[in-house]
Amino acid sequence: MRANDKVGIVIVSHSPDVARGTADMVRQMVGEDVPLGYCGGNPDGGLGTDVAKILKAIDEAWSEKGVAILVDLGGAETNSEMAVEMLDPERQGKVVICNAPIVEGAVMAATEAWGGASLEDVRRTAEELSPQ
Amino acid sequence: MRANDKVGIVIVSHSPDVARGTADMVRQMVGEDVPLGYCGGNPDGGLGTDVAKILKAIDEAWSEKGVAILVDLGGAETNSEMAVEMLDPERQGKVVICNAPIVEGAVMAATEAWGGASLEDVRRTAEELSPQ
Amino acid sequence: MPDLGKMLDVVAERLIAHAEELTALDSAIGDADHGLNMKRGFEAVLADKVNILAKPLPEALKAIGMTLVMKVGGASGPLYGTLFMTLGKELPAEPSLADAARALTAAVEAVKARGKADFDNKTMLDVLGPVARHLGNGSATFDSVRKLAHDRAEATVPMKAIKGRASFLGERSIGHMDPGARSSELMITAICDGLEDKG
Amino acid sequence: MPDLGKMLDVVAERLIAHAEELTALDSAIGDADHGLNMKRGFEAVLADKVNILAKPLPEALKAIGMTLVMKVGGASGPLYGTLFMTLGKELPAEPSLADAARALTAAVEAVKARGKADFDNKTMLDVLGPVARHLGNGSATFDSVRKLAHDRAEATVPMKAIKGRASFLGERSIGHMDPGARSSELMITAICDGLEDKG
Ligand SMILES: Nc1ncnc2c1ncn2[C@@H]1O[C@H](COP(=O)(O)OP(=O)(O)O)[C@@H](O)[C@H]1O
Ligand SMILES: Nc1ncnc2c1ncn2[C@@H]1O[C@H](COP(=O)(O)OP(=O)(O)O)[C@@H](O)[C@H]1O
Ligand SMILES: [Mg+2]
Ligand SMILES: [Mg+2]
Ligand SMILES: [Mg+2]
Ligand SMILES: [Mg+2]
Repeated sequence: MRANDKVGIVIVSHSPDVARGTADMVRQMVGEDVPLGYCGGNPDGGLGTDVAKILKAIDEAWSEKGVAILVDLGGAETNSEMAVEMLDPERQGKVVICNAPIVEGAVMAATEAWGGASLEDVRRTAEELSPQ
Repeated sequence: MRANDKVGIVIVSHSPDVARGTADMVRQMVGEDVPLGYCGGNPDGGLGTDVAKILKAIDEAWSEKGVAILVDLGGAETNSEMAVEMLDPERQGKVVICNAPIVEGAVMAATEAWGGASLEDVRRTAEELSPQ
Repeated sequence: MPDLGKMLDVVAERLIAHAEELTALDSAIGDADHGLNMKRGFEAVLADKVNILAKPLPEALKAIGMTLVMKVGGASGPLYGTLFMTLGKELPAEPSLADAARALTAAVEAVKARGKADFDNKTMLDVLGPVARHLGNGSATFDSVRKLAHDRAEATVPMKAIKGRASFLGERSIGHMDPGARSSELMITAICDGLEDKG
Repeated sequence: MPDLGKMLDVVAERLIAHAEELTALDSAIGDADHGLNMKRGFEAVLADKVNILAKPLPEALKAIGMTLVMKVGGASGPLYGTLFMTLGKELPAEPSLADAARALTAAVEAVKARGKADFDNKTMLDVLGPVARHLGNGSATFDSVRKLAHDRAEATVPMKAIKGRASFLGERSIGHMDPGARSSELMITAICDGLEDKG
């Protein structure tokens, strides 16, 4: 049940390193309590994104309370939207892509999720983020 | 001279992986034309920042046209400010810390720098960044 | 009916042959991967050709689109993927030219929605949109389509990019051809060449 | 004059002995590294002790501050570093209690500026500031300073964090002691203990 009482966070970067490092920073703030998935790199491993990896990351971070996706640049967003549309219809409504910076947004969103916030609140917190 | 006709970019993350991956994304956009330095991790290599590494990164990215620093969270900013104050006085005035998201800001700032923009314009471009 | 297997070969060959050129265009105003992305995508389509050709045309087009979505790795993946998937949704198994014009128009609208973009944003849409409209007016010839695709790709040179990575360059995106506009031109030209050779 | 070497030992020992507690506090409202950071910083200070003690007090304090700046690795590094460096700048070689009060007040202002923070933001400032003021009023005893430091650290529990990582938690930062307030209390208490033992 643990995985279901907090909103999950997904990190989708063009760079596998950025995705992994951001996940480390998130884990440092919220430990293992928040469901987390991350991915980066195109299907060959170069800079870019990969819909299959995004789907897997969403699965890893799955929570019935919802999943918030953080992306970096355009292609990561478009590929994430594509991935969301490929989910089962009943899952689709529980996934949002945040209009927020990837690193700062992921840390903020995860911190909010850790406190038990709703998907809408997690998203709002990430999106309100003005770089301090 | 190449290193002096474009503003340099420095990336300071809590995570060495985020710093490296962001630098890869910057290099993919602007190649080798923009002076670039990056660092992440505390003096033991864990998540955090290290003033000595920041000073080294500023040195690597040095340009007479100025250097724009992108940071992620609070400690990275405070340690970067500390590093800037340790520079030679005539260098200090040519370094700014951008109030912008680290990954998206670095890519935007570097793209602007690549076009030959001034330090003020590079900073403004990064800071105006509203996640698209 | 045109031979889909041959069309795929011609289009994939063309894009792969021009991969370096596309990457060079993307290097000027983007991240220097558009050729690599298209090559990866269309190599995957070729690798799946037997499977694709076993399907009726609409399903085959959807499979092509899905392969591009899964393999391209850049923004162009979901965009071209959406183009082909929408064509698959809109085309009957044995389409007329009018069917093709209508389906392409719908597919262009789907790409616009997917990319939250509009015409004159300096993207692939600036080739795909005019070609869809031209096919719809009934007087299109292979030559007129090729010429239009070519001209519309050229017409992206003076545009300022509003969408995609090139938009990061602002004014400095002006003076360069959009890589996605060029890959669209290459695809359309390859299809004309393949069909003409056939017919 | 108090023995700086002994003070350093007492402060470093105290912080290192409480590193796990500080990290646990930071785990509740931050990134679970404050104890590790302080330990790293003060181990580096101890490692540099011979060098530090060879200097006059003001220079020694600046060296301590610089070591913290270079070694702590978290936001607390430049903040405590600034505290010690400012003390070094403000204190004469043989300070009186009044000198200490004035210097600490200046150092607290410097930390505020460095962190762009104010009192009641739930930070180390909420211990350091009141202690500086208390030293200035002339009636301070070791016991009153220790008690004040303890009480002000406790007083951060109901505060909502406005600065530092704990501010990410918003309302949920309420109910936890600020780790930096606790490390400030530990330092101040250790100094009182060391001085009292001496005199
Ligand atoms: N939002 C968008 N709408 C329409 N087309 C777009 C959009 N973003 C990018 N493109 C097209 O995609 C091309 C870039 O593709 P590619 O280089 O493969 O992806 P990426 O930009 O992710 O590296 C651009 O030249 C442009 O034609
Ligand atoms: N802007 C600030 N101003 C004053 N004190 C701060 C500020 N940011 C953090 N602190 C103090 O530093 C402490 C955290 O230190 P530490 O955990 O070592 O650094 P980090 O937050 O970078 O991990 C907080 O508990 C708080 O007392
Ligand atoms: Mg590209
Ligand atoms: Mg790309
Ligand atoms: Mg901490
Ligand atoms: Mg930290």
